[in-house]
Amino acid sequence: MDNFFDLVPLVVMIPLVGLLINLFAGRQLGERGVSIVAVGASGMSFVIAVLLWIAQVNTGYEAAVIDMPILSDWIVIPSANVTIPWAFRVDTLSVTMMLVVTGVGTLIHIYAVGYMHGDERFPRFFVYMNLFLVFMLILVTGNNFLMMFVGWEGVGLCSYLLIGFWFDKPGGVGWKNSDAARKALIVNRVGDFGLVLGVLITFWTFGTLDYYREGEAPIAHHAATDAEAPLFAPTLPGEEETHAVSGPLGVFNQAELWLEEGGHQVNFGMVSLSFETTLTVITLLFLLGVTGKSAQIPLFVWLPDAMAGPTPVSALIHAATMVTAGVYMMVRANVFYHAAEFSSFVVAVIGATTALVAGFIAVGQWDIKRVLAYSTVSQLGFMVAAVGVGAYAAAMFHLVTHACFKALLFLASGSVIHGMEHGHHHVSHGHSGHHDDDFDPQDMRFMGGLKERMPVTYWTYLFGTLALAGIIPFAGFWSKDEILLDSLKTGVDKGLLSGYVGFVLLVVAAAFTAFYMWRQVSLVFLGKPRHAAAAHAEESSRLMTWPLIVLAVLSLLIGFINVPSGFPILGWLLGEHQFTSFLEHSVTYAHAGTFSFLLATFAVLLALGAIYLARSVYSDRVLATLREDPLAINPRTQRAFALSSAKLYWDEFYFKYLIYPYRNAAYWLAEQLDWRFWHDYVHERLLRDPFNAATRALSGRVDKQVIDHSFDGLGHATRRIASRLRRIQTGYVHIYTMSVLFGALLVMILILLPLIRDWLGL
Amino acid sequence: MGSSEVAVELYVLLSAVLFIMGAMGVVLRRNAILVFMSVELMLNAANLALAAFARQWASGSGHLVVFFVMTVAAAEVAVGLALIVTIFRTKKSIDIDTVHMFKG
Amino acid sequence: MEDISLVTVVLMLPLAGLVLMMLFSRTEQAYKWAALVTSLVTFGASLLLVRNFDTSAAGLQMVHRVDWITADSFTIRYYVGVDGISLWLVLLTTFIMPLAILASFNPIKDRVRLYYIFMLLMEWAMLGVFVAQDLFLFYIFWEVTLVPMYFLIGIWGAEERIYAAIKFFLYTMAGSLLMLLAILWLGNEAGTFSVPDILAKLESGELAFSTATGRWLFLAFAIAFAIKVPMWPLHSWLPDAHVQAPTAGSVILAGVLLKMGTYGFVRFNLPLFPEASKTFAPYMAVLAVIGIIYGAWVSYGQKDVKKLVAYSSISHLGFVMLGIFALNPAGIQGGILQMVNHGISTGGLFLLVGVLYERRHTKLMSAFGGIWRAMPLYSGIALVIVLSSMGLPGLNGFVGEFTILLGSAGSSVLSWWFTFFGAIGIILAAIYLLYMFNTVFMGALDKEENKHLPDLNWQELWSLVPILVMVFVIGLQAGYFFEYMDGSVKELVDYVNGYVLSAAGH
Amino acid sequence: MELTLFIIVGAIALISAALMLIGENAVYSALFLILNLLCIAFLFLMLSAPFLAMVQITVYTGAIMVLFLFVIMLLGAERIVPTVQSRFRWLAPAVVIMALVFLVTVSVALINGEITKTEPRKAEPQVRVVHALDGLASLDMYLDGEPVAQDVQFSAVTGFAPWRAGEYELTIFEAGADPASADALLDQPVTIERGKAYSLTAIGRVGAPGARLVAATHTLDFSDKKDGLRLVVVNALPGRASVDVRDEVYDEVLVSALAYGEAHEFELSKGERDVALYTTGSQRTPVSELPKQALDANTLVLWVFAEQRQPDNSFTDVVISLQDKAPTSFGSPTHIGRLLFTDYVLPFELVALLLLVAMIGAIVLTHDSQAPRQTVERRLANPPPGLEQSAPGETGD
Repeated sequence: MDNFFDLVPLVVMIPLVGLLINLFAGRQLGERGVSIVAVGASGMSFVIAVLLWIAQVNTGYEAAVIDMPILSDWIVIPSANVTIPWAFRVDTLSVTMMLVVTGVGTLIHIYAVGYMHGDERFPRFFVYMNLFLVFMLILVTGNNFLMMFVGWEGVGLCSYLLIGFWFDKPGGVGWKNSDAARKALIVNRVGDFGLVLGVLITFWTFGTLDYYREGEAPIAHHAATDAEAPLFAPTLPGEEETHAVSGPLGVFNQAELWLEEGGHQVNFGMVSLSFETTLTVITLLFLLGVTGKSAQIPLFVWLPDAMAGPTPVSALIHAATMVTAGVYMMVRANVFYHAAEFSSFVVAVIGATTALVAGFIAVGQWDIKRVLAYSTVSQLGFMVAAVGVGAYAAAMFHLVTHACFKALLFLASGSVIHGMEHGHHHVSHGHSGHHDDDFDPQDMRFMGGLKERMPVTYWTYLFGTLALAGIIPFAGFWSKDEILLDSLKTGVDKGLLSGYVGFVLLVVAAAFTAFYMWRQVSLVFLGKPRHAAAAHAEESSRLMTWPLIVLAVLSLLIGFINVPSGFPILGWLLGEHQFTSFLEHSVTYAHAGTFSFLLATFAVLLALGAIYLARSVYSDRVLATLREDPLAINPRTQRAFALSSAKLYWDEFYFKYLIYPYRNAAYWLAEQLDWRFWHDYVHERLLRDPFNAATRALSGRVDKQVIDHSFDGLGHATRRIASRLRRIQTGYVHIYTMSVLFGALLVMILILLPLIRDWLGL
Repeated sequence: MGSSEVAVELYVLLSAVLFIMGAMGVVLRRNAILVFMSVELMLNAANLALAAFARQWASGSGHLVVFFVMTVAAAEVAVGLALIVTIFRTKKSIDIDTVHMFKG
Repeated sequence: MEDISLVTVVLMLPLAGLVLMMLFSRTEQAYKWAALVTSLVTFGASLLLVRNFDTSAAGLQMVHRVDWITADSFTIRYYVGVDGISLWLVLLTTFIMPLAILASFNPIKDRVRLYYIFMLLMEWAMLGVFVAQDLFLFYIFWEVTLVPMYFLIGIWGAEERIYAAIKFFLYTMAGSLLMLLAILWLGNEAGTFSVPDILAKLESGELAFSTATGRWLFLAFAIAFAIKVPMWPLHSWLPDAHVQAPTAGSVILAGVLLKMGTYGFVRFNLPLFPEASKTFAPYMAVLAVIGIIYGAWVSYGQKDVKKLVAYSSISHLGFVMLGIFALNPAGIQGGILQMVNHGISTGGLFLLVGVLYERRHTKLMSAFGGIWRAMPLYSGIALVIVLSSMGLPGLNGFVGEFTILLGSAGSSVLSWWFTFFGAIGIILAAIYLLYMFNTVFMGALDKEENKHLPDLNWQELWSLVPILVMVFVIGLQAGYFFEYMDGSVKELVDYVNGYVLSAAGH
Repeated sequence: MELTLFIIVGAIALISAALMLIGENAVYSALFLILNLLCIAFLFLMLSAPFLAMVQITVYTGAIMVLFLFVIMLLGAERIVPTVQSRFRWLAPAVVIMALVFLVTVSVALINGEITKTEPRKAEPQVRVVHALDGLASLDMYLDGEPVAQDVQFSAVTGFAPWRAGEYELTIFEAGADPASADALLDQPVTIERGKAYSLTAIGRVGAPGARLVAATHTLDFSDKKDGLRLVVVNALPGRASVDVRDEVYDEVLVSALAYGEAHEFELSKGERDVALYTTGSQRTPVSELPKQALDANTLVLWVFAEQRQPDNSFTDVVISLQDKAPTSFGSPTHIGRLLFTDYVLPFELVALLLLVAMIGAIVLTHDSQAPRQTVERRLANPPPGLEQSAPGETGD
C-alpha cells in the first residue's frame, strides 16, 4: 500500500501532460479531442487522489514524503546550508485538498466543455484550466513553503490568464477584462510580498523550509498525555546554537520543541528576536499573503473584478479552490498560529470583519456573479476567522463544503447567463434591427421568472442557496455551525477576545448571507420575466446540467462527513467527527467541538428569518415592476443600500490614495526627475558644459578658428553635442602630435617624480 | 665598469637630445616627408638609449627590442611613404596643414 | 609553455572565426552564417568547459598562464581561467551571442560585413573580461568591449545613435580611468597584475596597504563597475544606449555587458579589498535598494517599451548588487545566478521588443494593444519571458531573487530593512511588467495596422526558443547551477569574512 | 680615447640632426639624416652591438633612406616653402619649452638616477668540452641529455658555447652512442652559473678508477684588472697525486700542490711565460714542459696536463694549452639570433607579419586604379594658387 504514495507526482504530472498536449496539438485535436484530453487529465488526477486517500486510510494515516521524479533538488547551496527540494507530501490535509481540487475541478471541466462550446480559443482555455490544476496541486502537495509558493504564484498567474481570457472583447470590455486580470495579479503580489518575507524569516529561523522531514510525525506540546504517542522520537537539535542550522527536523517540529523548551532566541543576520516574537512576525507576514490570495480585508478588492473571466473560472478558481489556498496555508501552519496568539487575534478579526463587510456589500449588487463573488469573500472570511479562533478543522470543513456549494452556485449562475444570452440572441435575431445595447445577461434586473424556463438550474441553485445560508441538513449548516460554535467556545472557554468578536461578527454575516442569497433567488428565478431575453431563456445542455446535479447532491450530503459529536441519530449513524479525526493526523491542533443544540437552532432560525425578510422585501408584487431595488427606495435603508452598492467606496479609496499617486509619481520620476533633470540637465549642464568650457579655455585659439565652419548653429541638441566634442579634434596633425608629446612628457615626469623631488630637495 | 667605456649616461643624454630634436621636427615642420624623417630620428634616438642600457645590464633583450623597432620602422616607412604618395596624388601637396581629414 | 587550456580555446574561437570569415566569406549571406556558426561553435566549446569543470575545487580551473610583458618590477601575464564565479557568465556570453546574431539576420541590411565583424569582436572581448585573471589583461578586454559596442550603437542604432554612442563611451571610459589608476597602483605595489598572485601576497602579508588606501582603491574600482552595472544614480547613459542600440546591441548590452560590472565587484572588489567591502556594504546596498525601487518605479512611467525594459535592468541589477553585498554565500550565489537570469530574461525582452519594432517601426506602447490576437505564438513566448522577468516561481527570475533576498536577510552586514525594501521590488516588478504586457498584448486589437502583423519567422522563433528553454531549466533546477559556483563562492566569502575577523581581532 | 671618439661622433650626430631639421631642401635633409644614422651605427659599435650596427647601416641607411630619397625625387618635393603662415604660431615656443622641460627632467633623472650603480647583470655562462680521457678516441658530451659537443677527438678542445645557468647532470659517451640507451662512461653533477665559463674536462683513463669529469671554472669578469689574464690549470695525470707548476723564467711557483683531478684558477699578469710541471717538492726533472708562450691581457688560458698510454704501455705527456679571448657573446649575431629564435619567437613572427602587411598595404595604397599613371603631374614646391582653396574642409570659410 505504501507504494501508492509514489503516485503523488502523477497528480501533478497528468494535468501537465494534458496541458502540453492541448498546447501543442490543440488546433489539430478539435473541440472534442481537447475536451477529452483536458477532462481526462483532470479525471485521472482525481482517481489518483482517491487512490491516495484510500492508501492513507489503509496505512493508518501515515504521512509520506515523495521526491519529484526527473528533477533533482530545486535550490541547493551547500555553503549556505540551503536545501530546498522538489518533494511532495501526502498526508490527510493534502489528500483532502487534492480531492477537493481534482473532484470539483473535474466537474467544472466537464461543465466548461459545454459552456465554452464554440469559443475561438477553446483549446487555450483548457490549457489554462489544466495549468491551474497543476499549480494548485503543487500548492497543496508540496512539502515545503517554497513549493507551496510556486503553486501560490502559479495559480495567481492562471487566474490572471483566465480573468483576462476574453481580453479582446470589443467595446472596451476587453480592456476592462485585461485590467481586472492585472489587478488580480498585482494585488496578489502585494500579498506575496508578505509571504516571501515570511518564508525568508522561516528559513533563517529553522534552517529549512520543509514542513516535516521524511519519516517524521507531528509532535504536539501535550504529546505526552496523548494516548497515541508520536511514532518518531525526534532528537533535540543543538538548542544552544545561536543561529539556525539545518536541523534534522522540519519547521513545525522544531517550533514545537522550542516552544516546549521556552526562551529560545532566534538570531540571524542582524536580527535577534525571541522565538515567540519571530513566530508572530512570520504569521503576520503569512497573513498578508492570505489577505491577497484569499481576498481578505484589505486586499479583497480584486476578487469581485475577477468575475470578468468565464464562469467556470469563477467557479473553479475564484470560489472553490484557489482562493482557499490561504486557508489551506494557515491550517498547514497551524503550529505557528496556535503559538502566536496575537496573530491569531488579528486573523480572527480580519476574517470576521471581511465576512461581514463582504456580506453587506453583496446585498447591493445587481450583477449575478458579483453577488456570488462578495459571497465568496464573505465565506472566506468565515474560514479565516475560524483559523483565527483556532478551529482549524472547522475551517477546512467549511472549505470543503464551500467548494461544493459555491462551485454549484457559480456554475448555475453560468447556466443562467448562458440561458439569458441564448434568449437575447433569440430575441434580437427574431426582431432584427431592434436590440437594446443596455442589455447585460448578468444583470439581475433583466431576469426574473427563470424558474419555469430553467428548472434544473433553478433547483440546483436553490440547493446551493440553502447550503450557503446554512439551513439544516445542507452542507453549509454543518460547517458554518462548527465555526460559530468554535469561536464562541474560544471566547467562553479560553476567555479570548477574538472568540467573542469573531462570533458576533460572523453571526451577523450569516444573517446577511441568507438575506442576499434569497434576494438573488427571488430576483433571478421568481416572479415574472422582466425582459424578453429572460422570457426566451432556455435550459442549458446536459453537459452543463449534469455537473450541477452532482454538485447539488454533494451540497446536500457533504456535510455528513463531519457530524458533530452529540448530534442525535446522525452522529450514531455516520460516526462523529469523521473529517476532524481524519485531519488530526496531519493538523496538530485540529479539534472537534461538541454539538450545541441551542446554537444550531439559533443559527438556523436566524437564517430562516433572514430568508423570510428577503422574501417579504422582494415579494412577487415588487418583482413584477422592479426598476429600483426596494431597499434603495425605502428611505430607511436608502443610504445603507447606496453604500453597499458602491462597495463602500473601497476601490475609489485605493485609486485616490494609492494607485493614482503611485502612477503620477512614476510619471514625474520618469519624465521630470530622471529624464529632464538627471538625464538632461545634470548631464548637459553639470558634466558636458563645464567640460566643454575647459576644453575651450585650453584651446581657445583653435576653437575660435574652427568653430565658425564646423559648427552648425541650427543643429539640434544631439548634433550640438557631437560637434562640440568634435571641436577638440581639429584635424591638424600638429595639434595631435603636440598633445601626444605633452601627454608623454607628463607621464615621464610623473614616473620620474620621486627623482625630481629628490633633486629639488623636497 | 671598465674606464675605457663611455658612461651610459652620456649615451642616454645624447639620445634624449636627438629625441627631442626629432620631436620638434615632427611638431614644427610642415613638409610631410620631413615630419617623417623626424620620426625616424626619434626612433633612432630611442634605439640608442636602448642599446646603451642593454650594455649596462648585459641583456640581450635590449638589442632585440632595437631590432624590432628597426623592423617596425621599416614597415612604417613603407606605409607612410605610400600614404604620402597617395595624398600627394589627390591633394597635390604634402603640406600637412592642408591635410586635416582626421577631424572627428 | 603550458598546454593551451580549453579556456584559451573558447576565448580565441570567436577571433579565429572572425579571421576565417574575413578571409573566405564573400557574400552577405556567407557573413551571417559564418558569424552564426562561429558563435555556435564557441558555445559548444564552452559547454565543454562545464563538462570539464571540477565542482569540488574552489580555485581557478583550466588555467592558461603565459608571461606577456616582463619587467623588473612587475609582470603582466596572459592569465586566463574559470572558476565558479565566472563559469556561468562565460556560458551566458556564448549562449546569448548566437541568439543575438540570429536575431540580426533580418534587421541588419546595411554594412552587413562590418556588423558581424563587430559582433564577433564583441564576443571575444566579453569572454576575455570574464576569463582574464590578470588585472591588466582584464582592463584591456574591458576597454575593448567598448569599441564594438560604440560602433554597434553608432552605426546601426536608431535616430539619436551618435549621441547615445558617445555618451555610452564617455561614461564607461570615465569610470574605467579611475580603475586603471587603481590597477596600476596595485600592479606596481604587488609587482604583478595577476589577481591570484596579488591575493597570495596579501594573504602572506608580503603586500599590505592601509585601511584608507584599501578604501580608496575599492572606490576606484567600484565607480568603474557601478557605472557599468549601472547603479543608481550613475545610470543615465543606460536608457540612451539601450533605446538607440539595434536589437542585438541591446540584447548584448543588457545580457552581458552590464554583468561585467557586477562581475567585477565579485571578482575584484570583494577579494582584493575585504575590509573596504565590508565597510561599504551597507552603502552599496542602499544604492542597490534605491536602484531596485527607483528602476521599477521609473519603468512604470515609461511610454516606450524599450525604455521600460531598459529601466527594469536598473531594478534587476539592484537585486544583484544587494545579493553581492550581503557578503554571504547565499547572497553572492544568488547574485551570480541572477546575473545569468537577467541576461536571459532581459535579453529575451529586448528580442521581443525588436520583433515588434521590425514590424511597426515604433516602440510606443500606445501604438499596440491586443497583439496576442494577431500574433499568438509571439505573445505566448512573450508571456513566459515577462513572467520570468517578474520572478514567477518555477521560472528563472524567482530563484535568483529569492536566493538574493535569502542572503540579504541572513546577512551579518545588512540590516533587515534592505530585505524589506528589496522585496518591495517584487511588487513593483509586477506593476510595470503587467502594465507593459497588458497595454501591448492584451486588450482589444483595435488598431488597423496591428491586425495583420505576421507572427514570428524562423529566425525570431529560434532566437527565442533557447531563451525559453533556459528560463525553465534554471527555474526548475537551480541547484545544478549553484553546485558549480558553491566552492568558489564559499572560498571567497570565507576569505572576506576571515579577513575582517582577523582585522577586528587585532 | 673612447670618450673622445664618443664626443666626436656624438657631435656629428647632433649637428647632422640639426641640419636635417632646419634644411629647406628635402634631399639635403635626407642626406643629413643618413649621416646621423651612420653616427648612430658607429655608436652601436661602441656599445658592443656589432650586429645592430650592421643592421642599422643596411636597413636604415641602405633601404629606408633610399626609399625616402626615391619618394622625394618622385614627388619632386625637394623644395617646399610654406605658402601660408602657420596657423599655430604658438607651437614653436611651446615646443621649445617642452623640449627644455624634457631635457631638464632627463638630466635630473640621469644625475640622480644612479644608473651606473645598478648591478650589471653577469654575463651568460659559456661551456666547452676538453677531451683528455685516455683510451677513448672521441667522445660525446651531454648536459642533462642535451648535447654540448659531439665527436670530440682526444686532446681536442671545442669552442665556447653559451649555455643556460642551472644545475645539470654532466655525462659523456663514446662518440656516436645513443645517450638514451647507452650507459654513460662518466657522469658528474655540475652547477653552471652566470658570469663563469666552464671547461668541461674528461680526464683519467677509460675504465680506470681515476677517470672523472672536471668542470674547470673560468671567471668572466675583467673589470677590476687592466692587464690581467686568468689561467686555469688542470692536473689530469692519474699518476701524479700532487704537482707544482713553476714558471722557469721568473722562477716562481704558480700553483703548488695541485691534486689529481683538480682545477685551479688564478690571475696572472700578461707577459711571456715558460712553464714546467714538477711533482710537488721536487725541482729536478720536470714531469712535463710547456713551450714558451706569450700570454695576452684579457684572455682565458687553459692548461691541461694529461698523458696518453702508448701501445707499448709507455706514457706520453699530453699538454693541452689554449689561450682565448674572453668569450663575449653579448651583442654578437649569434647571440641575437639565439635570443630571436628562443625567447622572442612570437614577437619576431608578429613583426614579420607586420612587415608583410605593411608591404601589401603600401602596394595597395599606391596602386591607383582610377587615375592613369601619366596624370600624376609634377607638382612642385609652389602649387598654383587656388589649389589650396580647393582643399576640403577649407571650403566653409
